[in-house]
Amino acid sequence: MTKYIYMDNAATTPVKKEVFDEMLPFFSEQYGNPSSVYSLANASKMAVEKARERVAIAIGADKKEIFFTAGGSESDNWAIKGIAYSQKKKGNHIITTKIEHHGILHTCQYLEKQGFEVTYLDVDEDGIVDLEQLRASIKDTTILISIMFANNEIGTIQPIKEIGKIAKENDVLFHTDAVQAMGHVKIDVNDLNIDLLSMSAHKIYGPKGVGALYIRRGVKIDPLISGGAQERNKRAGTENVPGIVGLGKAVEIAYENMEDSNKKLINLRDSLIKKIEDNIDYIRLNGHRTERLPGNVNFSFEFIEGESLLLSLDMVGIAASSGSACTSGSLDPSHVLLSIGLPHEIAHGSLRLSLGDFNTEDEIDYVVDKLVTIVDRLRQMSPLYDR
Amino acid sequence: MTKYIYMDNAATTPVKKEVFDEMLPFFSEQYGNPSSVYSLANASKMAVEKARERVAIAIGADKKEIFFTAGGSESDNWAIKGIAYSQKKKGNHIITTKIEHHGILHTCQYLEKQGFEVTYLDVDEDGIVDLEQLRASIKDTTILISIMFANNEIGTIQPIKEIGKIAKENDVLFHTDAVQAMGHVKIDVNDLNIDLLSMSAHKIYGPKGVGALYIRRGVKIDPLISGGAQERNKRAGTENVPGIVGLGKAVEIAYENMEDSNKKLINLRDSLIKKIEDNIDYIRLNGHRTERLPGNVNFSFEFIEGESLLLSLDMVGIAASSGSACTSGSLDPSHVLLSIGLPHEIAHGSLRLSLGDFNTEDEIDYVVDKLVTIVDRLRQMSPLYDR
Amino acid sequence: MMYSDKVMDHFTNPRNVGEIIDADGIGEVGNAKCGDIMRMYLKIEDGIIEDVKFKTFGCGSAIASSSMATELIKGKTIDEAMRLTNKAVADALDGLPPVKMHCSVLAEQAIKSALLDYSKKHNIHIEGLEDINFDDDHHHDIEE
Amino acid sequence: MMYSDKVMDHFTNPRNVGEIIDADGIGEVGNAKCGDIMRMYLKIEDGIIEDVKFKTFGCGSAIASSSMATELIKGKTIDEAMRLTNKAVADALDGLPPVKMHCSVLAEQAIKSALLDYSKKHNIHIEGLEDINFDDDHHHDIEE
Ligand SMILES: Cc1ncc(COP(=O)(O)O)c(C=O)c1O
Ligand SMILES: Cc1ncc(COP(=O)(O)O)c(C=O)c1O
Ligand code: FES
Ligand code: FES
Repeated sequence: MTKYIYMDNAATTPVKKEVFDEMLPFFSEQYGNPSSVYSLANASKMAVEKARERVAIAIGADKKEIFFTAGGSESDNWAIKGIAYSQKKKGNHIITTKIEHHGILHTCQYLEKQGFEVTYLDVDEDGIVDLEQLRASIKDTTILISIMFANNEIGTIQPIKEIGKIAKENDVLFHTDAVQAMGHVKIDVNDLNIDLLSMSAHKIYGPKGVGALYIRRGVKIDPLISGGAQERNKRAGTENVPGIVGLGKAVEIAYENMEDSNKKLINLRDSLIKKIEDNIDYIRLNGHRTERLPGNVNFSFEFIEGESLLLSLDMVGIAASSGSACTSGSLDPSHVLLSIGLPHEIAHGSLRLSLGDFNTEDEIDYVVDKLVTIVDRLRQMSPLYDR
Repeated sequence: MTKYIYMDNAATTPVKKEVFDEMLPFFSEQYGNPSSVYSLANASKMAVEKARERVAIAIGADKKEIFFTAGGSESDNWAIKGIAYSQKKKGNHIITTKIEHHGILHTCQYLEKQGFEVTYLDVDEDGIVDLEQLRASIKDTTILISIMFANNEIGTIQPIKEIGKIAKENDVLFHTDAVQAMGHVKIDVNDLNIDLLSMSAHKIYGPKGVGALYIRRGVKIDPLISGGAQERNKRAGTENVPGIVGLGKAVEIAYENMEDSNKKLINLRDSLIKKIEDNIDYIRLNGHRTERLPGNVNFSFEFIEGESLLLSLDMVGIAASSGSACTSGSLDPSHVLLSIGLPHEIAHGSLRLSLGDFNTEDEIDYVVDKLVTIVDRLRQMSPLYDR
Repeated sequence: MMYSDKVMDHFTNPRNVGEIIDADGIGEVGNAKCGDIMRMYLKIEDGIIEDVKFKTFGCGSAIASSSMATELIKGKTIDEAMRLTNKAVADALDGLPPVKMHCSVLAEQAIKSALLDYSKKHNIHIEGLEDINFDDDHHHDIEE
Repeated sequence: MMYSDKVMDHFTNPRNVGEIIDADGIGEVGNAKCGDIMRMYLKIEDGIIEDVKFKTFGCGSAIASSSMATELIKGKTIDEAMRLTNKAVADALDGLPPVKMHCSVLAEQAIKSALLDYSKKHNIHIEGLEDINFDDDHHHDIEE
């Protein structure tokens, strides 16, 4: 095996050279603590503020509305718990969906144990949330609606503008987990009526362990991490300066290149979908065919199980995923695939190929070629195939 | 000004070359998500586990007891809130001290608003906690004692072994914020009866934005960040692989070099203290003279104010701090200095010079020389000096 | 998940995949809902397992465990096959990750299930089969 | 905290530091507990501020504000000095960080306090001094 084909860009991405180059000075040279008063600290402070501005510009926010965190999961936890605890006098009801990332789902389940009430909205067979059910679920005690912008497993993009409108009409705060959408979808938090938005650097060619939460000015939120006065007193901890710089640069690149990158990714994606559909039977494309992230391909292959598919692909130099990377330690079938109505045994045989800026059409052909052989081999071994 | 003298190592430190070299491959080459099954992810996974082992060895823990976080503040918040919420059926009382880092203090104050009861122990004029008061404060509802290992402002090291003993005798969990002690004090969590311990990489020549919490096996704790199954289901979020690798290496180096490094630092420290005491009057050394971090020097200079001292030092190329770097945004006098009994106006005139592995005796001389001039100049300007 | 070379070898080149048309005993355990089904075919002559084949729907370690288990009982007596534990299967594979131990349990159970089928069809009593409970709801998430 | 070059200049080379032994008016504001005390000495002749000196215990921006304020009123009439606002001091320094605006307030107040002293000692009425409240408990943490 000579080449290695990485098709798991929704799990994480390499740090792009331009991003790393901007981070580099802040490890060992410009290492000042941004909270300090001396001149060594100015470079760090200015770098953090520049990153804040880049992130703000990308989503149409003000830089004072951007708060840096340690990643998507912290942003999600902060948004949900922070709003829940700060608004609990107003009400204890939160609305979310059945297909959220675990960063949201497990946090909501945790809050249920603390006395909060959570409604988990259904989605249709394409993964689109039911807007009527959303409207019907809102009550006097509803303090927050949290609906992800785009799903990490099946790539479905939600009708965020309509959701924002519903939230606004009902005077309920609206949080969206945009970890997967960032860099692929135009986002204007004002136009879309978004009050809080989570993002993570490592999904868009930035470093792992850094993210941000957009919090609309005026929204009251409890801190998740209290302590020092960093981040306008809302998120304590010495700033991860190189990480924050990396996030800022990654966001800037992603939004500058978005149109070109999306066009390329959509071409690759649709070609990969077509070639798989043309060459393998007993399969099902998961997620919406058009309201879909440019890089997401997700298929179920009947009669076989995901992990053995992944291992086989890995042996021919292809990195892919079966559902969310975060859940591959567990063996339960993906809650997302079950929510769009897949039977358990079919959910078990799902494969996500997520494309990124470094993939090529040649790689698509190689992957399809290998996939045909592997799927056939595993099916030959399967007691379900001959039934 | 040709050289720049960095004497704020308690605020943050540069990433050492050996540390950075180990981190480097994990940004853009070995970028796999440790949760993934394919071979690209193995390097990340193994690197994370190696770091976990290094950290565990340094404090006499098992690697399954080490959980990576985004830094000291997250570790502190997690320890306090996580124990509080998970043990709240057992009791609602927490004991800590008046001189903790804000990561602990503000978290305790937050919990007070949520119905928890907190006792803030006094310290004596050297900053040592009152063990009798500790004993007397423990009651049936006490679920946690959190006392910092060594203070970030005045360097005082607490009698942790006795505290651990008291906690154990009374069957109360014991957390210590060891962010400043790591790498300077021998720590064996079993010998010292420590149940939870916070650390942060950037204080010991590792990267900013990564830390760890030691949690003794069997201790029940709620997650602060829930979501994916990372960190044995206790702390969600795609692992900050380069950061974690950096923490592991930094801890390893710190413990390998501890004796030599401490010896050198203590020499420098005591020389700096002596030279300041010999050359400037109306001063006071803050913190315990011997039970003190090897790199910490903290003086109050009467009649002058800290920030103008810092600015003046910065102009001659010396980086220092007035109290905690995290609080320099605020202008209240340091809660630590007030707790050891300094009057407000004297607390305002305090200076922390924290030494690190890169400081030299020449620098000490330069600093003392400049300090003499600056203190005199500011005193000449001060309406308090002539009274 | 990090598999040993042995596991990867048996996953990549599984021994004894297939069916035996005129099998003397067929056993199937697992549950498609859980993502794993293992089916074992035995050819038995004079109390000796002359041939064995398997078909498995499952993860890499399930496939490797099936393969290893068939190797371990081929040519052995029924008694010896009865004494094959999941631990022996896992050990022969140079170990399995903790979350994957249950896959080896499936392999042990598939053999016993096939032997039970054989004992019923041929009306032969096999010591130790009485009190076996083929647990479909094996837990996937026990770690240690 | 990032100070303008002007602030740093006035901090490093403060103008008019010192005392005036036979001052016509002396004003002191601030509070050592808060870490800031500003004392202003005025020499006034024919309603003109002929000389002004200050002594300040405080942060860099307090020292710079004192220095700038003395420059702004030196040679001016009492009326002009009375019209000096903290904003004018801050603007003359090319701005102050939000947390540091109150240092310029101290400078404004120190001048008014010295003028009050002058007006009392010399029994002269100065328009606008009646209702000034020298607030010791200025807040350090108002950000915007
Ligand atoms: C004693 C102590 N605890 C906690 C912290 C917080 O650590 P971090 O800045 O990594 O969040 C610090 C440093 O700022 C500290 O000195
Ligand atoms: C939709 C979504 N939300 C949240 C996260 C969590 O982000 P992180 O791994 O940076 O904590 C991820 C990725 O893992 C994601 O895909
Ligand atoms: S068959 Fe269930 S995980 Fe291996
Ligand atoms: S004098 Fe109070 S901060 Fe400037």
